[in-house]
Amino acid sequence: MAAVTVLEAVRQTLDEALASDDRVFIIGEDVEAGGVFRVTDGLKAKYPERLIDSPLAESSIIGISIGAAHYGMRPVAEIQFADFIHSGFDQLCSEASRWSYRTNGDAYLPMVVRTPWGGGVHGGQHHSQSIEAYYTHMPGLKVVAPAFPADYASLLKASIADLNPVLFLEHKRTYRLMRQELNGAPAETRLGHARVTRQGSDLTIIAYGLMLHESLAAAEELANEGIDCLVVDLLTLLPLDQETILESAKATGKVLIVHEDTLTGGLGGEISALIAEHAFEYLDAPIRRLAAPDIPAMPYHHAMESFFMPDRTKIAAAARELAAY
Amino acid sequence: MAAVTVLEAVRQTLDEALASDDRVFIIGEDVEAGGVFRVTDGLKAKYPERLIDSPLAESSIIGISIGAAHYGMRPVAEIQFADFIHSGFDQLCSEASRWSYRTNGDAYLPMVVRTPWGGGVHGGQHHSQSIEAYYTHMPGLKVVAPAFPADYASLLKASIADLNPVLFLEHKRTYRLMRQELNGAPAETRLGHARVTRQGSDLTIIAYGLMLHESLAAAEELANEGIDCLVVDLLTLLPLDQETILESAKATGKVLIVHEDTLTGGLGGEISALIAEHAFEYLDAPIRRLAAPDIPAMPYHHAMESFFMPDRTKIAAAARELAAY
Amino acid sequence: MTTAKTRRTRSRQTIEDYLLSEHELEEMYYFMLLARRLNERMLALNRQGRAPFVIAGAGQEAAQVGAAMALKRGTDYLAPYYRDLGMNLVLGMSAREAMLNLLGKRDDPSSHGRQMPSHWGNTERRIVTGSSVVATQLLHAAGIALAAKLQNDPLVVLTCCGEGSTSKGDFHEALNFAAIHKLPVIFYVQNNGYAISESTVKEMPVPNVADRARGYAMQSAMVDGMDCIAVYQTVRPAVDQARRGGGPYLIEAKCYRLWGHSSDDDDSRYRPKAELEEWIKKDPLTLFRGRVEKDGIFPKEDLDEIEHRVEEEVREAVQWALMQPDPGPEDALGFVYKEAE
Amino acid sequence: MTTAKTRRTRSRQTIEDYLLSEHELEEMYYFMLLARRLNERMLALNRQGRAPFVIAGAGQEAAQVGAAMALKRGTDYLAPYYRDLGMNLVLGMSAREAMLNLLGKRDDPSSHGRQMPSHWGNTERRIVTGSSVVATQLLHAAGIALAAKLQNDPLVVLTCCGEGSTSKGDFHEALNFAAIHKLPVIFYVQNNGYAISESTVKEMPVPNVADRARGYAMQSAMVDGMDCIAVYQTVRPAVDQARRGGGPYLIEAKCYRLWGHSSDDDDSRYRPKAELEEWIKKDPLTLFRGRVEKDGIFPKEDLDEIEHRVEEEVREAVQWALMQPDPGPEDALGFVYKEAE
Ligand SMILES: Cc1ncc(C[n+]2csc(CCOP(=O)(O)OP(=O)(O)O)c2C)c(N)n1
Ligand SMILES: Cc1ncc(C[n+]2csc(CCOP(=O)(O)OP(=O)(O)O)c2C)c(N)n1
Ligand SMILES: [Mg+2]
Ligand SMILES: [Mg+2]
Repeated sequence: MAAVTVLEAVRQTLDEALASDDRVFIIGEDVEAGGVFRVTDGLKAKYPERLIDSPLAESSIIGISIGAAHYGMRPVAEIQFADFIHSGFDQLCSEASRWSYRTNGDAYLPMVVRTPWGGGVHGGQHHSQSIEAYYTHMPGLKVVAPAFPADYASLLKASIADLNPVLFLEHKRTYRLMRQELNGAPAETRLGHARVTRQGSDLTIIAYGLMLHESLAAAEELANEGIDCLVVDLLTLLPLDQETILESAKATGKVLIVHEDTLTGGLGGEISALIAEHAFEYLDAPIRRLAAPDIPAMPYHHAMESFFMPDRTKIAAAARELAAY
Repeated sequence: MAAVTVLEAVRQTLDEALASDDRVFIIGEDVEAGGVFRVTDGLKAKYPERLIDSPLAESSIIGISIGAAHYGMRPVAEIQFADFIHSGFDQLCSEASRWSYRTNGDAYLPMVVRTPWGGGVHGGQHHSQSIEAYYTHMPGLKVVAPAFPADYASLLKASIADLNPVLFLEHKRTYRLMRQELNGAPAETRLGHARVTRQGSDLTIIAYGLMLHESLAAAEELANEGIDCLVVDLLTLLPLDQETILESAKATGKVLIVHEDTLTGGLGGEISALIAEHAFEYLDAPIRRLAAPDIPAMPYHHAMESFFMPDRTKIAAAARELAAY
Repeated sequence: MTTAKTRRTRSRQTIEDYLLSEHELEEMYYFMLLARRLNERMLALNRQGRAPFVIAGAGQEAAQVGAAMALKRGTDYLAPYYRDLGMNLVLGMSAREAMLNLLGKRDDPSSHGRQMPSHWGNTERRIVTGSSVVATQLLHAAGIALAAKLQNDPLVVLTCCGEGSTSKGDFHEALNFAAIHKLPVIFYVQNNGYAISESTVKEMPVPNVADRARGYAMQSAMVDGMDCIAVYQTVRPAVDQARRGGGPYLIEAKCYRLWGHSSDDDDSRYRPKAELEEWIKKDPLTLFRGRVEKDGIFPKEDLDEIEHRVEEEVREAVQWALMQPDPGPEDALGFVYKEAE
Repeated sequence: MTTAKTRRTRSRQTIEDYLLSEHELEEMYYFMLLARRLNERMLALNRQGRAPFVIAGAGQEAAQVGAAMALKRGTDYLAPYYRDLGMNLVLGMSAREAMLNLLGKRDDPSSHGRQMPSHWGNTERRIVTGSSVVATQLLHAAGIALAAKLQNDPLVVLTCCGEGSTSKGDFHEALNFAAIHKLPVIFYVQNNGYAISESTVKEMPVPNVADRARGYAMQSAMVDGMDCIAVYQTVRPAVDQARRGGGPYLIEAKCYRLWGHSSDDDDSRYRPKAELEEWIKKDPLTLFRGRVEKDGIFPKEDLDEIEHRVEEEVREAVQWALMQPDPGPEDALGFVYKEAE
């Protein structure tokens, strides 16, 4: 089996899911033609009934998927860009995330909403957003954001198998970033579990998505300077793997949380708070957060875009400071 | 001038705004008849053109207000319950919060969205919600959540005068909770400023809305036990008054953050993270958060409702533990 | 209908110009009456301080019972809205369960006290759980219909809302999708003239909700929602046609809310008394009783007997329900996520 | 139209069966041509790697210029969508500014490089800032119209979107509100046959966008969007009527997207070549030139002269814009909140 990109891993996983379970179908804008990122390329020809182009209406894409999942199907909805999920917020928050809870488990929704997120692609304000902070505040929903091809494949499979609504976040910049052998490569098969991607003793970096790759690159650079970083790949953002987060924080006593989303109200706050409350005695330094500045969304021009996005250089700088504390 | 309830303070402030500026108008569901909480009672008769019943469509209430504010009006929109603002999320997130930023200040939106929030009224899952965590992650928006009648009046006035979109949160349970003389009572007139409502040396409690009242009650109780609590009323939730938060944390070295919203991803995480990063050296204990459990929303039955909501007893218990740390 | 056996059983033969049998007509009256009496007791309990909140269907019983009876019970899905007590009864909810739901009791099958009353749901009966957010269910209904179409499962989905809710974006997105894909959904709008205090002129630019169907080239119908028999005769053919692949339908039942919006509402603030009185004359129960009595389908005594049976059933249900266990505080936890068995 | 003075000025007298003067006809051609040539250069710059993203209006120039010319410049508002370069030019945007916007330059008046190209906004010209999220602007337009009505300000708001965007809930909520309140808004839908890869049959159950007006009892019209004169003659009366208090209008301009959806799109994946070729024959520029030439409004030389003038203007604008300063990193900050002066 050849090494695949994230894009290919997602496509293969969708193909396998469609092949093995006729309750699985894909619905979204332009999915029949392959979608704007070509993720669903070729699937319409193989599964003509089960690739469904929706009208341009996100609330309906999610609401229709809710109904179909309630019936017993396994819808995999695609929101063309994470930035356009906002008009489906109500269907996700008021309906999907509460379905099982409000019926005491009598009804439930085995559905997945896939969407490309993140910046660094000249996408400007509405093709670059990080949306995880809004959805990790929705008990009943699960939120997944992998970084490596093998994890994309195994966690998408797990998401489709899960009986609960899962928001599956695909970072655009990871689509073609690297290749991995799907068998052989470490792959997390359970939702709710983070991974220590790199062992280290001086400080802990917690990240996900594209920032996980940037963090690993920074860790390499710092290793040459004798700073030894432990790097955690969160993988699932809701529910959070508190155990791995706390153990990794305790292991080094210094924590740097990195995300591409803006700082205030971002997921980093929750992670920091968990550590400040449950690993306080182990801390040797303030808990640092490296995130985008508090502006509405990523600007278009590349100069401002790179100013907005954290990267290996900014991560290394923050880590150095923290190590020196 | 007689002492007024929060409800009366809000109504008076709206009345004064309508009287003093003909660009001010009120739009929302049932506002002409006074609204479901009777906040706008009597205003239709005084300002027939400027109280506008909207169709039952929240995205339009916000989108229409955006257009009117762009033109130069001063819309004060009412969302009947905070729980129903979700279908307006897109208009607030993608449009209102970015208007000034994306035009470099060429265009801007002097508009207010008022909405009753919070539980403890047998409102169940959809008439009890805390929504602040979603909206405090929207740079460009301002979010206000007072507790006392005088602050409701002064901050609503400031919100209407502000050139930016303001989400003005009115906790249902505070509507008739108490009376206050509007002149004389301490009133914060600036957005973005918190207040130390009670001085104390043993530990700091940070809260807002109904929980601020519960925290003050707990502080009284604890005072009798010789535990001296400093209580901060955040008042504005975005932008946060970091200085007051950090100074109050440093002053006691022990912090308890209280909110009615669910724990994970709640605003408490952000506040804790600020302290863990910028007041670390001053901390004598883990930063505690007291919040609702991570379930989708407040259950209806009173037994489960009171289990869900933090209150003076739970706050006092958490504070005792923290003081003893 | 426990005591039914003790009485002479009604013929199941369809009666000319009713398109319903004696048996069905009795059911019709029984369910309408049961819904009304339950609502009356619920409001009484609220006034006694024993039920924090009541939202009722008084005045809409004909619109609800007539439409629900057009469905195949156990096969077709219902995505109801908060006034649809009558529909839930037709689809199998008992008076006892209705009271458990009102009181938010531990064993309330809809939500075990987690949601406000009248937020029904029951997978076995194919009643779709709903929130308080209006119009979202229209999309869920379309989604179920899409699934059924994909699986060649010959079922129909009936979903309900009030006329005010047709202003929501989700109404548009649901009708648009259902029409494009020719799905077996009946969008059933109970137009009771008001959205809380707002009369229809503030809600819609068109005189009838049914007019909204034109923007989707969707079939539509209007019916006197106070006349249960007319409702059945209108909805039934639409359901049958949808089952045969004829596509969606928008049906508007013109009715009236005889009570306030909810137990918290004072409708005298916004509703002319005269208007109310006009509609009270068209009360669906009086209307139905009058017709079947006049046509001599049932002798008066039989109708009285049904009344007594219902009174008894309601009385018993209330007594029983009040004694049932409440949820404990910790029952607030659990089922946030569904675990695989 | 800098060099215009150097040439014999066109009569401003309205020509029979054009309802436009020579002067206006020249403007019309000029703006259509300027939009097309600018888009062509933009795409060229994209292919040269000097502009990351282009989304163009090629094929929709007639629909845009004809409609914008029906507005009172400086008085009426435009809430455009991302293809509306032609409209922006009519309302005063210069070729230079168009290029600053494409390149995200510091001095781009629309967003100073903060938004992707073609997200226009300019309060002085009454062009309303928009996001990438489709259909949200329809509500902003209705809101401006409501404000104008409250202030007795006799202006009209024209707002645009594509036919695919009419599936959004906001489309419904905007038309519903505008119709209820009889607001001076023109909902102008440029139906170019596709929403990216999706043809109209996947987007709507009705053959025409204009049919959607029926659900709101709203006046509507359809027009050949490739014929700029016909567009003007359709939109102008609707604008005048709205200004006089006649209420909103839904106008559908039938046109075609001659290029891919954007510089990132390969339309050969989903569009039959033959279809494209059919439409290329109806290119609005050829159509217009053919008519005015045939009718002898302008001699060929004059039209050629306009072409040269436009070529020159575009060439100069590109050269100039490329030299303009880029935003600095820190320019990402600021104006998150508007401060009172
Ligand atoms: C999205 C949303 N907004 C507001 C409300 C509050 N609310 C509850 S019922 C109602 C009126 C509904 O009117 P209609 O659809 O005509 O149904 P009716 O109650 O008249 O049967 C409103 C505004 C809600 N439940 N959901
Ligand atoms: C809410 C939303 N969803 C998805 C997109 C991505 N998108 C951009 S343009 C487009 C198609 C729009 O089609 P149409 O409305 O017909 O306008 P056209 O591009 O054809 O002129 C889509 C799906 C978006 N911009 N906004
Ligand atoms: Mg109604
Ligand atoms: Mg189109």
